[in-house]
Amino acid sequence: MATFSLLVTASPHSSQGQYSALEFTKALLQQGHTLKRIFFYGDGVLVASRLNCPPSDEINLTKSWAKLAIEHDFELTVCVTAALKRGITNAAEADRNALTGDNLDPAYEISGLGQLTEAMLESDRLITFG
Amino acid sequence: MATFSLLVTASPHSSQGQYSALEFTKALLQQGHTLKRIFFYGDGVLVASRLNCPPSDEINLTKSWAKLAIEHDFELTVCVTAALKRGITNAAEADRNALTGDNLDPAYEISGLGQLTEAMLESDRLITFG
Amino acid sequence: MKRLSVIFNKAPYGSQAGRELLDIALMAAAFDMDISAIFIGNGVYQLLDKQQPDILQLKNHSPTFKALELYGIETILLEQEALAHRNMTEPQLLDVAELTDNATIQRHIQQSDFVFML
Amino acid sequence: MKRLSVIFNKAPYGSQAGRELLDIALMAAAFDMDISAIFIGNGVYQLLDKQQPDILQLKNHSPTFKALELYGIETILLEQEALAHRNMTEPQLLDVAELTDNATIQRHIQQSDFVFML
Amino acid sequence: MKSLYILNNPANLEQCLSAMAPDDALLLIEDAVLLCHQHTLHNSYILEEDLIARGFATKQSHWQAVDYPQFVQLTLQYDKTVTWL
Amino acid sequence: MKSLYILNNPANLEQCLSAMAPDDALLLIEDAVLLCHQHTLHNSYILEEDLIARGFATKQSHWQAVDYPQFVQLTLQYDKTVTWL
Repeated sequence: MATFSLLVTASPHSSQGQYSALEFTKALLQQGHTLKRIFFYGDGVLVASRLNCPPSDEINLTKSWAKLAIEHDFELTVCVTAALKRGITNAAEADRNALTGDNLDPAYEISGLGQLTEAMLESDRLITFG
Repeated sequence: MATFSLLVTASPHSSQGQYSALEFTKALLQQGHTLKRIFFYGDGVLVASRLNCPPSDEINLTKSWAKLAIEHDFELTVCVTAALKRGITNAAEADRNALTGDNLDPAYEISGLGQLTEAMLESDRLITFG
Repeated sequence: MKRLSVIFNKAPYGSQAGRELLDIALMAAAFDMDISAIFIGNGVYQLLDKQQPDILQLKNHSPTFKALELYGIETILLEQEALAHRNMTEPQLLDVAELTDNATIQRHIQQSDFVFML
Repeated sequence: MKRLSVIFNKAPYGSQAGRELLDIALMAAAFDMDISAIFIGNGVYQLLDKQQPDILQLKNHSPTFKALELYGIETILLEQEALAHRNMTEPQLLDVAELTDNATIQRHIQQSDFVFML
Repeated sequence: MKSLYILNNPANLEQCLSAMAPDDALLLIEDAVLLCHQHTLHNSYILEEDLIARGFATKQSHWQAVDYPQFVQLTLQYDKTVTWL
Repeated sequence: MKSLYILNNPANLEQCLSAMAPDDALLLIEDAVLLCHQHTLHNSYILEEDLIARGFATKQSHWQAVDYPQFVQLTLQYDKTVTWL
């Protein structure tokens, strides 16, 4: 059994990469492998907004990741630099940057790019979905 | 003197189209032309979040559009369907869709795709920035 | 009556472009306009018959192409060079578009008052 | 020591890819890794000498490429075929990269433990 | 009707050209200015700001350089614009 | 080391192939499955779900169809993956 981490840079709104990453994650967990962390970077951070409201007959990627992460105990980590410039923030970062409001879904955490390097070094495979 | 409207579908975070549209707008206003409406569609709607927080040494497109629209009295209209799926919402839409919070900058308004067709029919030129 | 062309040149599901462009065409059809839908390049994949995006938990917007006529969008052009170049044949496609050559499409765009791509 | 290659293949300013990939390289350099930066295709435009993105109110990240050695990133490869194909010559570029052929780059990627593109 | 085509992605040049009629014009903006060394059509323009931002000099381009005010004027000189995406 | 290349955009095929070493494998996913009619390398796979979603039958493809569980196994059979963007 192996340990995986994923780097997801695909926009949840205008590409298919988030969905591919989600299905890949389900398949690896089903095979008994371990998932350490999903690291969201670039436009991938947009998935972490709890305000995302896709049509009711389509997948809600924000909630799908959250549900899977809670069930299987892995981390959903959003790069802080990529997130702030794209309007994704939690209450603490909003406060620090004088923003009025926040939108981070509670299943996600904001952290630094070091978490990507760490995931790379502590996993057997790091797979990118862009 | 002519009347312009713009359709802006470019992501503010991962393309240059929003900036090009902004500079084009400044130039047409300087020449004495009229601007009726900027219609944001596709990933272009992402510019309407007041939580966008670009690095301090770079342009804040959300605020740049807002400032220009207030000075020159034109509309910043965001397509409701494109906006909701991308996590852009005002308080009314948040309420209607049971979302916790809102992030629309007050200089922008959410409306339907009909506003694009209307802009097209009531302007001498409709220019797309994607 | 103003003439509008919407040009589909991207494949479905890798991006939202096709679907969002279709919405523009449908909305414009509610106004009094002469609308054409033109499929070129990878846009011809929008018209493949047996799409099943429900397995990706995405909505299948391709049946709406069959309903364009009901919305008053009667000119639907497909670039035959694009089809041939992709090893595709007409029977694989929804039976909605008229096969035509690049020169005809060029003239059609030229005569439009507005052109949208996404 | 793990070997990491970051591959730049996109031009600057039309997207954030180059800048965000550079940030990955700099962060990884803080860990104990053997890092290479590789420029192929349109990525060679990242190294043009006289960039002035400040006129687009964007930050110029290209000076950071000159500082890569300070971060311990000493292997910087540029695909010479990409340069020739774009009518560009070495004097137009920042003097940081070693010109090399596609076969060398292929071997370099092959020997890496991790490869990042954006 | 004569159209001004606006191109922002160099990868789309060929398809854009195949849609253009003989009297149409082409303006390169954003990343499409990287095509500045290519041979030109008769009515071909390039946005100077985007060229300079990327490190090219105006004289290196085979296309006629325009600034934003001229870009606005071009959109009025042609009957319509087509942004080729 | 042998690599599994993952390609999601058909426009990037040529550059991806030029980076690959002889023992490497290529997996097509997302819009890259539109390349299913092209001639194949020796180690070439295609994600079945993405092919079917777009309206192609598995038998129309010249590439070896895999599902997500097989995709996971492929990433472990090779020493690393390279997602070519």
